[in-house]
Amino acid sequence: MNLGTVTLGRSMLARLLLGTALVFGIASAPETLAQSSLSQSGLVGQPEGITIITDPAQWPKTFNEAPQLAELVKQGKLPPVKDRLPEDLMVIKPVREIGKYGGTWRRGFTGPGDDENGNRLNASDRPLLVDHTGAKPNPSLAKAWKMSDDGKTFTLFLRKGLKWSDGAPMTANDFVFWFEDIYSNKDILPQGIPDMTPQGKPGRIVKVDDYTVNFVFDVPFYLFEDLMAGDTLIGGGQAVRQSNKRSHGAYAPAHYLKQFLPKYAGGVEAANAAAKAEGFDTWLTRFHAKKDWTLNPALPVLGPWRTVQPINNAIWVMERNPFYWVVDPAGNQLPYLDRVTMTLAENLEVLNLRAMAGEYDLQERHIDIGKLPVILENQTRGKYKVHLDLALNGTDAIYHFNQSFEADPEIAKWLRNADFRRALSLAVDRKQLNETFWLGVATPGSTAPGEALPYFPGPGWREKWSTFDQKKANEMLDAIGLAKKDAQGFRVRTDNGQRLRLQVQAVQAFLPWPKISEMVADQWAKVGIQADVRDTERNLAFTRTQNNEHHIMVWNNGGTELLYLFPRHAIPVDPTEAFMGPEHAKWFNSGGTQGKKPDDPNIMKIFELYQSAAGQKSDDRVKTAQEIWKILIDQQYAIGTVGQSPALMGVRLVSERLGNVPSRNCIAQHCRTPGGAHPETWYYKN
Amino acid sequence: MVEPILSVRDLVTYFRPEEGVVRAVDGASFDLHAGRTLGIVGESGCGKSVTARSILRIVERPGRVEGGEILLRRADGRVVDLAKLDDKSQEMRNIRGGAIGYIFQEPMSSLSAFHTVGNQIIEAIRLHRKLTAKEARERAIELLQLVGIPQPQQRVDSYSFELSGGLRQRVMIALALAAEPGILIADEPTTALDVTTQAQILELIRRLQAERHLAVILITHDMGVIAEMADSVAVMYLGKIVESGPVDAIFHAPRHPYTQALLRSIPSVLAAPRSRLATIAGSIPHPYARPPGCPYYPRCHSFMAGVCDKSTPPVNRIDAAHEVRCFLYGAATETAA
Amino acid sequence: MIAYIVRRLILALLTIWAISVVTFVIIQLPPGDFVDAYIVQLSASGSVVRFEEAQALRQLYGLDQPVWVQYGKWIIRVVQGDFGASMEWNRPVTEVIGDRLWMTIVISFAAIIITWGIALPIGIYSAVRQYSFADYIFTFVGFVGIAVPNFLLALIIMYFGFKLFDLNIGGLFSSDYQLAPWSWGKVWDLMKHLPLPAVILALAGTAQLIRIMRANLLDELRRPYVTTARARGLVEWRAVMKYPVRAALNPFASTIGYLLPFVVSGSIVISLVLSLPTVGPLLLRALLAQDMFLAGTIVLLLGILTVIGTFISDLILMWIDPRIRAGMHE
Amino acid sequence: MSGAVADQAVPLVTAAEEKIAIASQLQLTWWRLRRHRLAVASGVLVILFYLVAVFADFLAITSPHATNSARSYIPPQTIHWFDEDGSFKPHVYALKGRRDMRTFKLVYAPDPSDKRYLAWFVEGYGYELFGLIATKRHLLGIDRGVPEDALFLLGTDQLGRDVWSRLMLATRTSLTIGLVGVALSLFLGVLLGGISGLYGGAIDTVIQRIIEVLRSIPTIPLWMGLAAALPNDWSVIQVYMAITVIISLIGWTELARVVRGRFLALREEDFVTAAELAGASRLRIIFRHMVPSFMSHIIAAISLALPAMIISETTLSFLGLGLRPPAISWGVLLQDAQDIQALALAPWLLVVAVPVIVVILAFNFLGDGLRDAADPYG
Repeated sequence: MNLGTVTLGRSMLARLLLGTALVFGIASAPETLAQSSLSQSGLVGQPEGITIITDPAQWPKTFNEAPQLAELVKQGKLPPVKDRLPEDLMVIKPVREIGKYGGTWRRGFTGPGDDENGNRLNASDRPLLVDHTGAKPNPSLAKAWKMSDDGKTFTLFLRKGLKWSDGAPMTANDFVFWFEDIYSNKDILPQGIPDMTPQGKPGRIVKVDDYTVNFVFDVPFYLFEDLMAGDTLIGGGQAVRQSNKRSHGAYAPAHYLKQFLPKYAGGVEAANAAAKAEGFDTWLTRFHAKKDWTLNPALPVLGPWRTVQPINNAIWVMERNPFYWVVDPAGNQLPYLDRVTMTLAENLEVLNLRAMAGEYDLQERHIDIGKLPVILENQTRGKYKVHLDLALNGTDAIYHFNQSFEADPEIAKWLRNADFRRALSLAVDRKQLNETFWLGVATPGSTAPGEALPYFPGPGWREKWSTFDQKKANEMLDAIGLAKKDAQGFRVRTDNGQRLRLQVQAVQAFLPWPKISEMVADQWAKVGIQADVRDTERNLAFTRTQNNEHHIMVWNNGGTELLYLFPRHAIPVDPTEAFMGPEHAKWFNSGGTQGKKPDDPNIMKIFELYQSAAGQKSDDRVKTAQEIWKILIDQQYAIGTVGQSPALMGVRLVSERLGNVPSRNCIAQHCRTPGGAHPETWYYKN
Repeated sequence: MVEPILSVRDLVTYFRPEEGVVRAVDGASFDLHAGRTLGIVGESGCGKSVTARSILRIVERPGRVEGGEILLRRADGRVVDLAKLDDKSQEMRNIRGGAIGYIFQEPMSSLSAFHTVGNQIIEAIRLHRKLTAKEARERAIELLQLVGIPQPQQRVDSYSFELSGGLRQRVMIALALAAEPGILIADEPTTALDVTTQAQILELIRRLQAERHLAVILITHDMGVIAEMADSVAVMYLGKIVESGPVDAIFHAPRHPYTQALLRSIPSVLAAPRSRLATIAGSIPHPYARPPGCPYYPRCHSFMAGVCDKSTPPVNRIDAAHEVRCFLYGAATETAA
Repeated sequence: MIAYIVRRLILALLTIWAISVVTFVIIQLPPGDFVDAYIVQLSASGSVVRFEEAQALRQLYGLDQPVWVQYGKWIIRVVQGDFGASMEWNRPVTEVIGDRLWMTIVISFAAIIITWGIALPIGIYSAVRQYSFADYIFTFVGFVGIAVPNFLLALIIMYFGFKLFDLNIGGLFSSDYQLAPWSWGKVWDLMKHLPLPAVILALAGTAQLIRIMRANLLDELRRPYVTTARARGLVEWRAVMKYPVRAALNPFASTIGYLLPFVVSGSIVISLVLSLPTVGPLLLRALLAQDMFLAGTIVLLLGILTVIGTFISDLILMWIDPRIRAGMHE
Repeated sequence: MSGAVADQAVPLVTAAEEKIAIASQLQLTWWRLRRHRLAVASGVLVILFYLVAVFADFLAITSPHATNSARSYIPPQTIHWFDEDGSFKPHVYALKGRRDMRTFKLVYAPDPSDKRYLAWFVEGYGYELFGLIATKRHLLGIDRGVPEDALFLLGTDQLGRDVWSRLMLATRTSLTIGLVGVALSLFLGVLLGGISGLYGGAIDTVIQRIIEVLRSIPTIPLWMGLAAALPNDWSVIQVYMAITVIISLIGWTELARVVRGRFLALREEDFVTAAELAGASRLRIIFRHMVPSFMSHIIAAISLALPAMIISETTLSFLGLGLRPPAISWGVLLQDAQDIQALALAPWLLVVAVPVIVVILAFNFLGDGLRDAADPYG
């Protein structure tokens, strides 16, 4: 199992070193803008990560624990540390040195919807977890794994002696419980997930012995390795996949959750009655609350920290998991940090300001790249150091053209016209966007993932149709029959001679997309295309895209760097988020029963390739992915602008007191920033 | 002849709003003697009330006392010129209510609707007399008794709007007398009342005057009231006193055409039945539009062209007590001067 | 008198009911429902909700039923004192609102008190000294209050408070009291944090009241009873304070009721900017997340507060205005 | 002596007399208003602001939508009035900008060797004056090159758009949004308040209830609900209109209460009874007979309602519910000044607050003066 061996760091730095200082005269043309050099800033670190010691010979023989746990052991409230740890140890060598116990990690969060803020800290509660490059999976809950040659059986080898946070053993039974009593329960999950149903053929989870689990499929499903290693419904782990009403994640604490299921609680009536008694409407609402680690302190978990004050309070408090199964080479049970407290900030300005005031010890989430100058200004005062971590995805502002739009035939005609899309892409001056909104630290280009990644379609594809060329754009637009312009120089519709007006639906979310779109609209105006930016509230925008009402929708394509694991922002496969064509997504998702079949052969080709990939071995899969990217970019269904930036979770404020924090984080959905960097190894130097 | 308790000399009170000047009181002079009643009479808008308020120095902005003297003899014999006093001074305040009581014409709006009548009377008492709240309350009840209000114990706690017009006016009087002043100014005390109540109120005032040897200034437009109450009379027209004298003289030998006109306008029992009641020709001019010369000439039946409209007539003394401001009397040489 | 109160009570109940309907309609107005919002919120954090799960959730929350059914169910529960559970917070609405409601009331009343504290004296002064220099100055200052959008003020003050005076950012409690249970220390801590938001909040209303007070008093100052008071030798300021001011204050009683929603609306924005634990941000979030029961309950509660406010202010009016009292007896 | 006084008194006085004699309610109001000098000054100011609204494009220097990253966050420029030779030649220096990669701030240095002289009535971006006359003329520009590149009186925003020009167009939007809204709430207020006051009884109670309900609902959720319900495909203009309607939906209640009060008083007056006897319709009575009788009060009410509208608009936009970019309004501009980086790096964006404050003050003083003046007592 291998997602490509090129290490991400080297090529990144190579690119960065090319930069030179940026100097421009006001009157001079924007062309003179040079890509500014990030290396000058000294804010971009070397990629570095923890090492997992797999050779039992090097494992520590004696173990230490946090003082307060030792106290509990003394009182007999807790078994000795040795018995709490599994025989199959997980030994992690921190990035720099052995740490010290103690301290609280203060962070900011934005409310009950921000559960990911904490889920990510417990990223190690999944079978496999990628390393700091995001390219190679490491063991986590599972000490090892294997995909059969026919690609029909995937085996997880669990750690012997692994325990839940309440001390109960964690075994294959917990996987079987999830599969039989949660996944297969139609009340909880009305329909199977693609991760478990290759080519529509449902797979099974089979217990081999207490510490061996098989995932069995009827057809070859080599992709399952990637799925298990990615932040997917199947591989995502308990913290994220079973919080906030989700019910995935491949395993669950059977010994605790059974009592809340009708099957074990004497039928639906009994279960409902019990739920009512506790103030829940139905047994299901109760179950959703009980299996949610952010809400239910009693829930057994496997991550380094467990909730003690639930997320739906002004402060969300987590404390160390006394049965956490990871130690450092010196035999200290991790985590070093006693506690994590997240304070509610009603708005992001306040959150950012608090970060600058040094009220947080490590915060990368919700930090606004636009504030970077101010953040740097307050570095010494807030006693933090700033790191810029560059993301792997192609673009932070992607303009999806709705291919299934119907309301206005004329508009639909142009949205479906490849040259129209290409022309608009050429008309975008990405350097301008980069300077204005990414402070010049990002990389202009198409939607394609970074050069470092295996799925990168090849040289030239980040530039294809994605370099600024107004003249060519104009020629192309003239050529496709939009030569006629009105008094103000805007191109007119071919049906009624009125001005052709495109709507760009932009949401004020991770990036100031409405503002970005204003600039893009201004650049499009220069080639005679009128685009009306619609600054729309998030829910509204999504509802409207689901109703197929949008012309163009702006979002980011984070996650698409691992095309198969998170395809929705590259390919319209899930109706809940298919900006590129909601009706096509419905069609694809329903196996042709609902929605609208694409008449564009290229889209059909993409669907085919995507489906075939699941059964392909790694190398073919990579080729297929590159194939898909090439079509996507050549067709410009979505225009890429600027990406591979620190805009999302990439501006990191780290307290000077905090040790073992890598100088570079992997920014990608499956890296679980910052959890992928194993926060349990971080500690306070003083 | 005894010294007057209050004598006003050439009182001048002007209002100066943006649009011009209103000579509300323009050189009025008169004397007031203890135990006597001076009636100031004239049509509404001729400056009667302003004269009265000038004495208490409570003329509202933009009005101001701009000249003349208001000589008040205090109980200790001192004579103070109110015109010279600072209207905010302690002494002026002592005089208000303390030395001079004032009865206003609309008892309804002149009493606060948010405070019991007792409250207001007690306040008036304690402003000028060192009394405890309790004593003051007793005093207030006595006063209400004195002005002839039934069940004063209850009334003292009632609000003005709960009382009849007559009772209200009695309360006003009680209020005015609260601090036992030597002078009582009654500004149209009966205008708002029906005839029978009028009579009662006037009777009350007369009684009180007798009992307490009050000097009363009675302001009214009603010659009938004057005839009934006043010892001496001052007839005002447009801020000037056009004729003044003992009540008999004014009534039986009126000199000024205006006085004569006023008298003709009272219904008289002697008048022939169903004979039309005389009215004064024309109407009182707009305050801004005060005519030059004798202000009355546009309405005067004995108007002398070239005289009356040229300069203001001088004061002519008919006898010791009787004065008139008209060219018809005394040497015409005045005009030459 | 009793009859009057009863009549007012019945009307109040009617109003509250009307409010509940309007509330529900408002919340239903935007397209989409909580599940849509939930999906968006999840996809924002990179995880996926599948189409079918979404449908299942809709059933779970009964969002698949027609609006009027949903309203019916809701209002019936409300009548029984059960406001339902917040979908987003996974807690009973009453718990979620909890302290926040009291915080809102505290802040609002602090604001109202400050408003009056500033507005009345200035109003009186500029009426008594109409067109005087100070009249202009005071009114000017007062008006700057409404003129400056208070959210702007809030942010500026917060930023420079942080930049120059190292104030802790937003919130009503300093971090050590955040978790602590209620204690005198916590109350004092609250007292220390209260003035800033309260003043910002007050500014808007102040100028309004200054104008009302000034106008009212100008009318009253011309009434004869003031002259009467002077005529009995009262000191000028006393003559003004005891009589016309008393009369001019009367109409204020009736404004108490309407001041509340005004202040609360204002507090939503302020609380958002200053991140105060009031119902404001909660309401905003609930509306955006289409968390019906939460949003509905908050708006309803505020509405009820107002109605009660108006009711009380009527009673106060009845109590302080002898004329109305007299009217009652007849 | 006194005769002399009288003599000169004559003309003045009689003139005044005539004035008084023929003075209508409105004239009286106007006289009293003159006394309130601040109100008059404010009135003039308001008129000036509306002139700006009318000539916004003409006063703008560059297209308010012209973006350029090379101009992002330029601070306001200093204008040099005189040349070296001392001759009066207003000019600005061209700017050289670079991003400091240590602080990530944009640094702009004026280049004294490269002067750009200000010029009047220059050609600029095209627009339609009064929406009719197509022209390219603008009040201010520079002698050579395009002003986009050199002239930034009030600096630029993040996208490098000229703040001055945006301010001009924002003024237009915000001032007119107020007008439309007020007109609407005025109509509703007078009509419903009038009916309420005129009929009394059941109708009165109903309308009073409605008002109470409307006012009992915190306005912001009301706005949010309504604003979010606006269809996606509406043009900026439609949204803009909708917002004003929404705002005035709440705005009318206050006015209605005032009007009702006045009507209750006026109801008894003879001329109304007369009109009724004459069989005039209710509406006619309200708008033909009664409204004129307290015109001045309505004027005052309007001038006080307008600022409320403007504030509402800014607040709505701030919450992201009102006007959105690319529409330009005071609220939208204020939104740009609403984040920490703006406060720290581009405080000049706050300049928008100035006109907001000034105009609202002006309206309030005007209204205050009008109300004092309209007061029955002189």
